[in-house]
Amino acid sequence: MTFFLQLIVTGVAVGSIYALAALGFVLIYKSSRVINFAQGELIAIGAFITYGLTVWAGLNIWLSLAIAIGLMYLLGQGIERVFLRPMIGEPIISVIMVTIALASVLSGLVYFTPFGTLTARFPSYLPDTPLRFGGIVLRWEHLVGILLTVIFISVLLWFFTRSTLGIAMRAVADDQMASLSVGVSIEKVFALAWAAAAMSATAAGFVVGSLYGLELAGLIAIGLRVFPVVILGGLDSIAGAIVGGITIGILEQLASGYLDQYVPGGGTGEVFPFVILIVLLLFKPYGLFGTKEIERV
Amino acid sequence: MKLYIRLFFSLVVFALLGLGLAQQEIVFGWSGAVTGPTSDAGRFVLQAIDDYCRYANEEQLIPGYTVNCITRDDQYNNDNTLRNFEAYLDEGMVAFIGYSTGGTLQLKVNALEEEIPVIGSSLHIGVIDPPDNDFMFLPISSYSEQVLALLEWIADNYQGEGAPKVAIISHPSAFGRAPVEDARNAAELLGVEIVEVQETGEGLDYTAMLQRWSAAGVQYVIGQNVQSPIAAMLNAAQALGLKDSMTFMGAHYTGGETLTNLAGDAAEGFLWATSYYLESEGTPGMVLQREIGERYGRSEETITDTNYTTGLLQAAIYVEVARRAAAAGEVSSQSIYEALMSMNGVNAFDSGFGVGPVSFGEGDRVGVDAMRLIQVQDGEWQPITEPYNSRTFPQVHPLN
Amino acid sequence: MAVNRWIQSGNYRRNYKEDQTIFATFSEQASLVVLIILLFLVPYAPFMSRSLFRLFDLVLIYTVAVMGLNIVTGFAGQISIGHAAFMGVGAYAAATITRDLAVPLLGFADAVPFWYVLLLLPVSGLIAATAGAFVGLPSFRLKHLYLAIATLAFQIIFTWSVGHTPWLKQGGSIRVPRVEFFGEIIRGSSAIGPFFYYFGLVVVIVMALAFRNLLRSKFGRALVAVRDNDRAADAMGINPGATKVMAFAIGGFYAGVAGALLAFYNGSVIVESFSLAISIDFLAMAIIGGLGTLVGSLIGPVFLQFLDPWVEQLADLVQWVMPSTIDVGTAMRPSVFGIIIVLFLIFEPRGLANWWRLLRQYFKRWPFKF
Amino acid sequence: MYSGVPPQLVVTDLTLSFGGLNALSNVSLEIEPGSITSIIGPNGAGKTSLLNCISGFYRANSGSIKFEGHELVGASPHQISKLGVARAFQNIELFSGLSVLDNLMLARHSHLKYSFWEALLFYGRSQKQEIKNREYVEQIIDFMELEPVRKAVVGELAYGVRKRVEMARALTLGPRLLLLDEPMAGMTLGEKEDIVRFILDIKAERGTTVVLIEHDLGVVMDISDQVYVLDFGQRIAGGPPELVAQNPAVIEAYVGEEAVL
Repeated sequence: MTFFLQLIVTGVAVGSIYALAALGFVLIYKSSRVINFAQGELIAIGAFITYGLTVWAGLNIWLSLAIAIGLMYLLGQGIERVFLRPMIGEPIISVIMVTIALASVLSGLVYFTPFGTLTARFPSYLPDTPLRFGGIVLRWEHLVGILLTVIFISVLLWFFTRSTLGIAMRAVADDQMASLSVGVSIEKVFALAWAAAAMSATAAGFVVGSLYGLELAGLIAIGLRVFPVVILGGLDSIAGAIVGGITIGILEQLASGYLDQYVPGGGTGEVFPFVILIVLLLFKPYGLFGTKEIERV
Repeated sequence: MKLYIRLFFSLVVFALLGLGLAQQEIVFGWSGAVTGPTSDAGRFVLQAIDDYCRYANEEQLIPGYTVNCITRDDQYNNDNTLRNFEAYLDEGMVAFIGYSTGGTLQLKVNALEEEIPVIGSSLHIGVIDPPDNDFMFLPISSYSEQVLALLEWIADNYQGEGAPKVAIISHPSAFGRAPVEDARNAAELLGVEIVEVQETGEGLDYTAMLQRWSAAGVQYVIGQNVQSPIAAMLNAAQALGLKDSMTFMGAHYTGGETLTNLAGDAAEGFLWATSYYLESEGTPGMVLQREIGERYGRSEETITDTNYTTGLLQAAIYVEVARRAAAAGEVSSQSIYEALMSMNGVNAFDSGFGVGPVSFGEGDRVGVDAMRLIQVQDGEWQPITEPYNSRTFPQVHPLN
Repeated sequence: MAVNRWIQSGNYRRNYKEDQTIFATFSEQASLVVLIILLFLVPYAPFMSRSLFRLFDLVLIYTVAVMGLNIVTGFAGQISIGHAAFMGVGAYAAATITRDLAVPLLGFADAVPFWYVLLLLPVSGLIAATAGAFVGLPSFRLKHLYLAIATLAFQIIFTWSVGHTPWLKQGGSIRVPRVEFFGEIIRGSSAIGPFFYYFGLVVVIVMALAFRNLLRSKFGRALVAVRDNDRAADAMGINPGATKVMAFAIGGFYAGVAGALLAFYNGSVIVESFSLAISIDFLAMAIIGGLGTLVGSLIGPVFLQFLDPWVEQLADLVQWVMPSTIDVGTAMRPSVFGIIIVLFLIFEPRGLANWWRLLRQYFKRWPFKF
Repeated sequence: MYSGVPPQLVVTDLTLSFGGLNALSNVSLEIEPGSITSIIGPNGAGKTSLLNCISGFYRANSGSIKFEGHELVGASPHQISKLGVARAFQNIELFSGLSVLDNLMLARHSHLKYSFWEALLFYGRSQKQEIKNREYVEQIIDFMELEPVRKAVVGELAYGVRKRVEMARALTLGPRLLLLDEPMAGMTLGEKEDIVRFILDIKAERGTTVVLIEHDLGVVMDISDQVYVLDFGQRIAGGPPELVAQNPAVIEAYVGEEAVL
């Protein structure tokens, strides 16, 4: 029983990292119907900036994180401006391909810096001994991940329900043409979505870096794991990103906890989410919370 | 008419000159990952190859010849490796240094058909297993032998009741899977129980895995992986308080400075099997390593890295065989191959980088046969054995 | 004949049958024949080296795969991010059939005869087509974005499954025998290079002809109809789901043939040749070449394959002015790759095929400017 | 009904709802072969929804649609189109990247009888079939007077012409029942007259049944054999135009438009 509970707890913790990574992805899709294949690169760059500020500039790690999130806001805006804005109105295949190209450009840029070949970890900033609840262990890094997820969700919720821009974003998500006609700037909204994606990616990268170390390929790989999460939760649902993230996190843990021993070589945790994804696409294509598009003829 | 004759003769002279010059140059090719997966190791190997070749030319290690080492990134992509290999053939390559497991395995048939010797960084035993193995060489002992040595150490040092319980964490690739089968066979011989083999690459969390192992009573964990997942696992083990009940160890690519840097305290007690000396030991080979690294302005990180040693050893072996071939006559892939195959007995080559002499010959395609176990003690890597060979390996995996 | 069809600059077809033909003028047809003859003469060029042969051979093999991707993505409008995995299915089919069936049953010694290879190419293609159709199945219910993710999942599941199947050597190298061509075993890169150049060229031509014929038939029109407007296609009696599944199956077939070709070319099959990165390369080739055109799938692979060595040389130049701690070639490759795709998408979304079209038009109207 | 010929299309108690909102409630109607039937009603009355149900784009919650004895509820659009029901869309749904010719050839999809393998060879039967169907398409092009734009890309054509291509494409399917959703919307008077002429010709020359949704009541009253009136998803009247025009319920629904009637 403890084993099971432990798997659940770890699953929730890991899942909240996925949720963080998926949040930005969903925001971009929700506002502009773009699938972002560069989410992993954003995660990596966010983590590297934080590392650079902490280790090379010698700043406090939390301050570094805050500055990195700020810088990533600018990067997100910049990416939208340079790469995505010229693509508004283009066929969706082109737009998706732009994000694939963007991923390539971003990782190329990382290789122009020493981060390209870096393997490092953040200086330890949390207590070494983990939290214990009975037999169940929760690492401090996991707790940070959960807390960051909660913070990001609360800020987003506040933003969407209270601020004018947030309401504009919701309007654009509902109907681009209509919001255009009432004077909402969709460019501004798209840019904001990208900025938010870059910011939440930074937070995710920070947690991943704290837990497993910083390495370009490993950080980029987290970007791929976003896909099962968003398919489960629904591509355009923020609540779905959270629930999807945590569900996938738990399923992954349960798979490696109970299935690995029956599979030669194990590693079911890595592929299980994608199997779920395929099954979901066959039976519940719009996810748990996604909106089904009704076609008007 | 006279003009034509003169032109003709000058052409002949130029051609001969060109031929003469070409003979003076020995081309070695290296293709490995400077970007993409495993590039953290690959870039050090590349720097070492470049450096050693420069060093060989500056010191005129092969009198009358210059060494030209062509090094190109293949992004861990086999298509690129094969393309580089053929590009080097166009450049007159006489011997090739491979890198990735996949690329080297795929090169076997090409090496055979082109009769070009290949030394790789991959220590996959399949590289030198038949078929098509005639031109394939390993610089140091294979992953299989390293893992078997660790299993032997477990069998020898285990003091509890029943059979010691071992789990293997391997990389999700041919590289990671290389020693698994041999390990299972050896474990049977040694009376060690392999509870589970788990493949983990960019897996996010090791908590479930470690707890499952802990519940199953695993006492030893052997890694056949690269440093960062091992470091993440060690951190998780420390967080879970499993460091007392489990001993962690690993084959060649798990250890080194990178591991201690990444894992910090959690690396304490980690046991590592390798055939290289450590830079900190200050043996003659390591003094040379530092000298070469400093001469070409390499960072401290590079100089102390084992992968830098890997590259130096590979280049040194080829430079040595080329020297011998040159002394005996002309340098060609054929003469290099023959020099490699006679590098044994009194002709064995003591490079100083490995813990034993490099020897090749019929039935011996492993350069430095011996290895040592090295442990992290108070944050430093300390050898805990003398150089030795695995005793079970010849039984489990007879070579030729 | 009222009009000389060699020099006509407009469309003067007189019956529906003529209207179906692929080429507007004889001169176009003739220039294509000349081009093909030139391509067959390339191996005799003095500049051909082993590495150039390898580049050309891979271009030809990838061209077959990219044609398939173009059917799925360019014509049917379904993004496939798992095309390399279909190629892998074909390659593994060829390797395992040869290893487990052909060699023990037919008793080939150290090489397989050429007729066997010819037979195996379509067989591998069909097996990959089955996989393609299976992955395409969700298209009965899904629109393209979700389907793109399904193909990504297939790519990941493929890699994982191969890695966990001892029968497939867990992704390690499976040896494929060399080809015996009329008594001569093709081995060594100086023989393999030209042999697979000709073989690949013939396969590309055959597959391109089939592609072209398919496009002017009702099936080709149905693909485009589904891409442009699947509701209207539905109303025209075209089953959009079935058409998409068909597109995936055809795409899979092309990829499978390419995979089998690659297996015989390399003499071994290894899972790394069919990674996600290769899938993305294929997409880039299709896009830069020009989605939805046959010419595009022929030009795209050439462009991207030759870009690589070109960037390497450029990087060697740039390296002089950069700090030695950074490997410029390393950094430039992904950057240039990405930037070129972006530039094409923004400034020439119709790809190189459009340049080709403009060039053709120019020559057709020559010497008139318009 | 009146002539004793069995009706071609019978809609019985059709109900369609979206999230609790009834787009159609218990609509029943019958259409005779070879007639022109108009469906009129204010905006949002459910006219297009009815057409969508007949052509299979919406699936009715209850009721039945019988076309020549075949049940259409539950069938998909491509199945229905193969039964001989064609449809032109209100908002033009052409394949905008293709030429007019290709758009029309697409409508011959299910009439082209050759296999995939024959298509790859493109010789023999596939070629003959293509030519035969191309001839059919050319007849329609002549009929709809589209010769000058035959090879033009649809996306580049003027609105009125595209509307005509839309109708031509539906006709190319060779249907026995043609559903036209506001074929004259947004057209000039001259263009409208052309379309009216085409509709009458379709009936006269080809004997095709036409179901028409149209707002121009003048046209409706002129050419229809039968008129059905929908309001709030319910059928409020039906019958010959002169009778419908005098129906008090219709007049109420069309307050202010009596003058037109």
